[in-house]
Amino acid sequence: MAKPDLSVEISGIKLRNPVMTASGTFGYGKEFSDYLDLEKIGAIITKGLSLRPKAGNPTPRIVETPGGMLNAIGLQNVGIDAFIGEKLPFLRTVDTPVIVNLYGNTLEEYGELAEKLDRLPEVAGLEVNISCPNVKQGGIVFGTDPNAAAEVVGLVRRSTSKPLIIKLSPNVTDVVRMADACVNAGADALSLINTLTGMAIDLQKRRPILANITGGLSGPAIKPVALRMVWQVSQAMAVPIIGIGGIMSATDALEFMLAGATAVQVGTANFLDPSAAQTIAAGIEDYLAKNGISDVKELIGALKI
Amino acid sequence: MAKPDLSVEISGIKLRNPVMTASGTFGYGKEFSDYLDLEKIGAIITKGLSLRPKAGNPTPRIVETPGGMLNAIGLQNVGIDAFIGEKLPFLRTVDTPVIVNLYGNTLEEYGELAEKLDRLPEVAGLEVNISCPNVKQGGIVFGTDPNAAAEVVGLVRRSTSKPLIIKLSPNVTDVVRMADACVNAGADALSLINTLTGMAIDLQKRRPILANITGGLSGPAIKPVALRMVWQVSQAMAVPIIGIGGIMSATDALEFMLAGATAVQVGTANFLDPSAAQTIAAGIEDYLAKNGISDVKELIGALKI
Amino acid sequence: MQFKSMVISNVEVSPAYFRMRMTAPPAIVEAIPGQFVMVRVRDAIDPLLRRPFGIFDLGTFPTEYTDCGRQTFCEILYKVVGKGTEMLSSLHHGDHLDILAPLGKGFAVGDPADEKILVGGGVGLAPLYYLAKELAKNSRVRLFAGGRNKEDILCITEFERLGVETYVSTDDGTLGASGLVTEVLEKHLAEDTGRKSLFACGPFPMLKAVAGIAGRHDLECQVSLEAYMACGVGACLGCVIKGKNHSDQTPDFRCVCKDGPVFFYQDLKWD
Amino acid sequence: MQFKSMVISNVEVSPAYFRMRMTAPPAIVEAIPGQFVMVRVRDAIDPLLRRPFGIFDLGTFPTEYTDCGRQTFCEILYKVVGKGTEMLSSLHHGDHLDILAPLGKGFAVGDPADEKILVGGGVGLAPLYYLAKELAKNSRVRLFAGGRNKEDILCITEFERLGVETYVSTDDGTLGASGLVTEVLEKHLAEDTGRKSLFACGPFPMLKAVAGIAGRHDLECQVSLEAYMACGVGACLGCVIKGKNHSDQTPDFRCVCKDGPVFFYQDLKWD
Ligand SMILES: Cc1cc2nc3c(=O)[nH]c(=O)nc-3n(C[C@H](O)[C@H](O)[C@H](O)COP(=O)(O)OP(=O)(O)OC[C@H]3O[C@@H](n4cnc5c(N)ncnc54)[C@H](O)[C@@H]3O)c2cc1C
Ligand SMILES: Cc1cc2nc3c(=O)[nH]c(=O)nc-3n(C[C@H](O)[C@H](O)[C@H](O)COP(=O)(O)OP(=O)(O)OC[C@H]3O[C@@H](n4cnc5c(N)ncnc54)[C@H](O)[C@@H]3O)c2cc1C
Ligand SMILES: Cc1cc2nc3c(=O)[nH]c(=O)nc-3n(C[C@H](O)[C@H](O)[C@H](O)COP(=O)(O)O)c2cc1C
Ligand SMILES: Cc1cc2nc3c(=O)[nH]c(=O)nc-3n(C[C@H](O)[C@H](O)[C@H](O)COP(=O)(O)O)c2cc1C
Ligand code: FES
Ligand code: FES
Repeated sequence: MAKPDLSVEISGIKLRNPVMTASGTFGYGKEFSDYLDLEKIGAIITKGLSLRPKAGNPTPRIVETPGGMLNAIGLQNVGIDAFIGEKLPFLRTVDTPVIVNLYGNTLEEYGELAEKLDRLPEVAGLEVNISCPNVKQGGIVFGTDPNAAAEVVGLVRRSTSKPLIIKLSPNVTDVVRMADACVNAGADALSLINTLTGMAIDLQKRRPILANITGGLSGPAIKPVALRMVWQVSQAMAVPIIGIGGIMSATDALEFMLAGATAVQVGTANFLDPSAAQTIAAGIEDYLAKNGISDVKELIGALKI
Repeated sequence: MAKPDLSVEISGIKLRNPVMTASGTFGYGKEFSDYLDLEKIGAIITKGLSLRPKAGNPTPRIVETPGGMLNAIGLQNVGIDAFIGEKLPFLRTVDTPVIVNLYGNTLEEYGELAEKLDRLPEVAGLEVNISCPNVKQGGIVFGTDPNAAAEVVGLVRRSTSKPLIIKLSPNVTDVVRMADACVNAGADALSLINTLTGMAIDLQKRRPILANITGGLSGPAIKPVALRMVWQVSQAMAVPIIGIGGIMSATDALEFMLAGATAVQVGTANFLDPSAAQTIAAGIEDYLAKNGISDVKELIGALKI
Repeated sequence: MQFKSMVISNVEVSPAYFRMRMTAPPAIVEAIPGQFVMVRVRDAIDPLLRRPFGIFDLGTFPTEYTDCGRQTFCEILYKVVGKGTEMLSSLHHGDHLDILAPLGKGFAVGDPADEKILVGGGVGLAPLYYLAKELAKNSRVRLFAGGRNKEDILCITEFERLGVETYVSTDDGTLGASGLVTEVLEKHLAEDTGRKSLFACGPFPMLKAVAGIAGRHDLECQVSLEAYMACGVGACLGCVIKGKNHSDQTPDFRCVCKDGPVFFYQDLKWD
Repeated sequence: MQFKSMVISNVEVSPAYFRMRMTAPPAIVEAIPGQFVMVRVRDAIDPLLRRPFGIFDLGTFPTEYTDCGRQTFCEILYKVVGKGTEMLSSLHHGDHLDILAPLGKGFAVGDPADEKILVGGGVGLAPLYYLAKELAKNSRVRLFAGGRNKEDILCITEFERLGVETYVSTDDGTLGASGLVTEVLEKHLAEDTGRKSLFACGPFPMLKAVAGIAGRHDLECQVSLEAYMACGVGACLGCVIKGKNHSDQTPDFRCVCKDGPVFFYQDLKWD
């Protein structure tokens, strides 16, 4: 049999395979370049970027929980100027699409940042984080209120002609309503899910373990919630979906595709295994070959009910 | 040092210790009587009861997920009459408070059931499930809309003078709003959390594993979310809270108490270890003794921020 | 009962099939054939739930050879199919387990005068060995053992040592007769029309076929079922199966863990 | 690099302290003292994250005694404090691990003419052994080892075999001088005012005290820090610590995993 076709497309971004790296878990790609071949994965999604450099939260910022971890990095990042000066030059040398994850503390910042990124030819698309639970000034509101979300999406849409992906929060009653609001406001694709808000406590010290008190839960623990949300949204509307949440293996990735995802992102798994994204992409190829499936796109939304 | 005081009180229900068994994971108590001493735990909460016997969902109804499990039992239960005839006689012989978990398919059923239970002297209190994600006819709506929740709670409140506990769903944007609505409508105490809605997929069969497609996620995986919600509600209002979600050990239980819970429920842990509830209660006693704490109530909400 | 157990031995008896012997309290000898154990593979959350296995054998070490008094043990025979069994297969002598046993309802022995026909598909053979040991004391016992290929045919010598007459078949003909075990059984029943009762354990389609055979030949027949289980004690209602009176209006669900795993075939709904 | 490793030995050297030797690829010998490894304890999700450990020693088996060519190995010295280290301690010869190594920035050796003062608190001693081995080749080395009690004093003989002069102290006086290791160090520095540089690893309060001493005596001083880590490669920003220029307005966070774990004390903010 011929080699199976692993390529997929997200609103014009052509990916050699459906496996991307999730924002905040893969730095700016370079950090992992000793451990995998960056040209064997579908796309690199960079750490959440803001207009100005951001210090993030005090430490501890991470803690392991059963089957998962909490993080409250607080979106520490170098800011757009240092990103262009220090991070893009390396990424330019890698023949893999770079999608920039971004967020703003205010509505205006989202717009301004999108405008700046629109001018960078190296940036294949934007992934807008309206769902980070750690930043009180905005994230949480935009991500849980359909009207506020629509407002951000609309503004960013007017600020860029690049493919526009909106990353949704799972901390909502009705993810389909949020998805709907974003698509109506101009989103080309949706990433789901971001982290679930959680908390961990140190009994002996009688204190929250994270300096930020609460943090975002990621890892295998959240996979069932993520799969459910991907499936709900894919049932409700025809928009390309990027599935995220606890993906550790090719099997996990393919389950998300059956549920309706066109591509997936690997997050926490990068910490367990820095070559995870490549291993998962190779595992998908293996699975297709073994099962006589010539094109991975056949699996998208192929769940039988 | 004298033996530490483990007793707590939930709206008039006196518990010898804060460890109860969660509804649906402990049958009607008898199933576990070979494995632990039912008179060494705080209270028994029985399987979700409805007015009429209920068949529940087709199988498979359960599946293991990373650090947790999904269930879609669909509230199979014997109905109030068989409960009184077949289950209560055994429970009457056990010197431990029995709290009945109940749900209705309609608003009226909630009221009718509460009225019937109100007449049973063996029943120490009612725990109303407005949060079960498996039954389409009602559960999900009551549990995620503050107005609908207030309506149920108000009706049940008028139908019983027994202590009234409302069990909240975590599948909401703002759990504090739900809590507030329930307390204003007459709830004496709140149980949180019920299960998170999730899904699991069989890649090879290309089908959801659960016959019901989605199910409720429980177990250690959800503990961080549960702790966060207990803490949020306890910060926002002064109502007794029963903490539930992934409690496996005395340490877990005490963390929930620090976050603001007056008592806890042990669910999935009963499957890993049928003596879990007793072991956890004993572990709490040990912890208090070792740390020179004379009364467990000192720990309720004692988290330092 | 719940007890801590130590692995005594854990041997691969056929590719991917392991036979594990572990210590158990003396009361284990009261277990009835067909009852099962729930094993907590690790004191960690991965895997989370216990795994159920039929009791393959029970016994007591002769005191002459040990200094520890009369140590009782039980055995399981399992196939590596996923995470839990994979981890089990890597355990060594001296490793620890946490066990619930004996669980569920076992096989009813029935009239000793009846000939006993045991039908095992693949690892479904596991609970039939302990059963055969009991039955062979008073009755004539035959075993029909089937599998997809020769690797799935387990411990036949052990059955033969009990005096059991064995009939082996494989789907691919790599061992014994070629074809389904139920075809071989049906052929045998056509020739031998004496009084007999059936005891079957294996995949659901096989059990369904056996139930059909029992119906056509009007034989007493007990089947041992599998189901996903969480609690193992009848509390979670995760493992239910439709009882004979089941309809959407008159639900009749039975717990495989508590009302079973062994059922008389007439008590179930086979659709 | 990332590699599969096999446990060679895993020995309890003091109550709750284990020394584990494991196979590593030949390139491991390029590791610089102070660099660390991230160990995936189990191929399962419990524990989920890798655990970081300093490199205690490196080496190569002499070919005369093995048939496998020149097998390189590395060693860690660890204390059982929680789930991950508990599981590590139960591993045996032949068990498998997945390792990232060498990670981070190690100690700068500095001027060989300087006397080298190593300060270790408890298991903070671990990375100092490999450091002492390198330093002792060209410099005079002294070790100040402190702990809460005698169980926390590890592998002193090993250091002495390298020709290192050792000074032991315990908080409770059960071994060596009574008191904090930094008190003993301070006393020594008051008497001996030759050129020297400090290398410290241990709990944060100890490192802070050492940094204070270095400042007062104007000595070059490197400290090796600990932090909760997820990625170990500078990507997750979970392990950050405040750099010297840090303020809320001008954030200056350094990654312990990538910019450290070894820092010159002046590069950090010690509030
Ligand atoms: C009463 C009873 C007795 C059993 N006796 C034996 C026995 O003697 N020997 C033996 O090898 N097996 C027996 N089984 C099946 C055994 O429990 C499963 O094979 C085992 O739990 C799989 O665990 P795992 O973690 O390796 O597989 P998982 O990773 O959990 O799953 C792998 C695959 O195994 C199947 N499976 C998982 N759990 C079950 C289950 N509870 N029942 C049926 N299929 C399942 C599923 O198809 C799944 O896709 C018995 C099951 C029951 C209910
Ligand atoms: C660069 C570096 C080098 C290290 N070198 C060594 C070494 O050589 N020998 C050694 O014994 N230990 C070393 N540690 C500490 C070691 O990583 C932790 O003790 C270990 O990860 C604990 O894992 P656990 O699962 O047993 O504990 P857990 O169950 O995760 O936690 C138990 C307790 O240990 C502490 N702890 C957990 N993780 C860390 C961590 N990453 N850093 C600091 N404290 C932690 C916490 O206080 C926690 O309460 C090092 C840490 C770092 C960052
Ligand atoms: C340490 C860490 C940092 C993260 N930072 C970001 C971020 O900057 N922007 C963002 O949109 N998501 C961020 N996330 C969320 C991930 O991109 C991903 O949505 C989430 O972790 C779920 O996937 P996983 O279970 O595979 O990790 C972060 C997650 C982790 C663990
Ligand atoms: C098999 C199963 C059945 C359940 N049935 C009920 C129920 O009938 N009513 C209810 O309110 N909650 C039910 N629950 C939810 C539990 O009571 C509990 O809220 C949840 O499992 C979280 O706790 P845990 O993580 O300790 O299991 C059920 C949970 C499980 C696993
Ligand atoms: S496994 Fe829980 S009822 Fe059978
Ligand atoms: S551990 Fe991830 S940045 Fe240091």
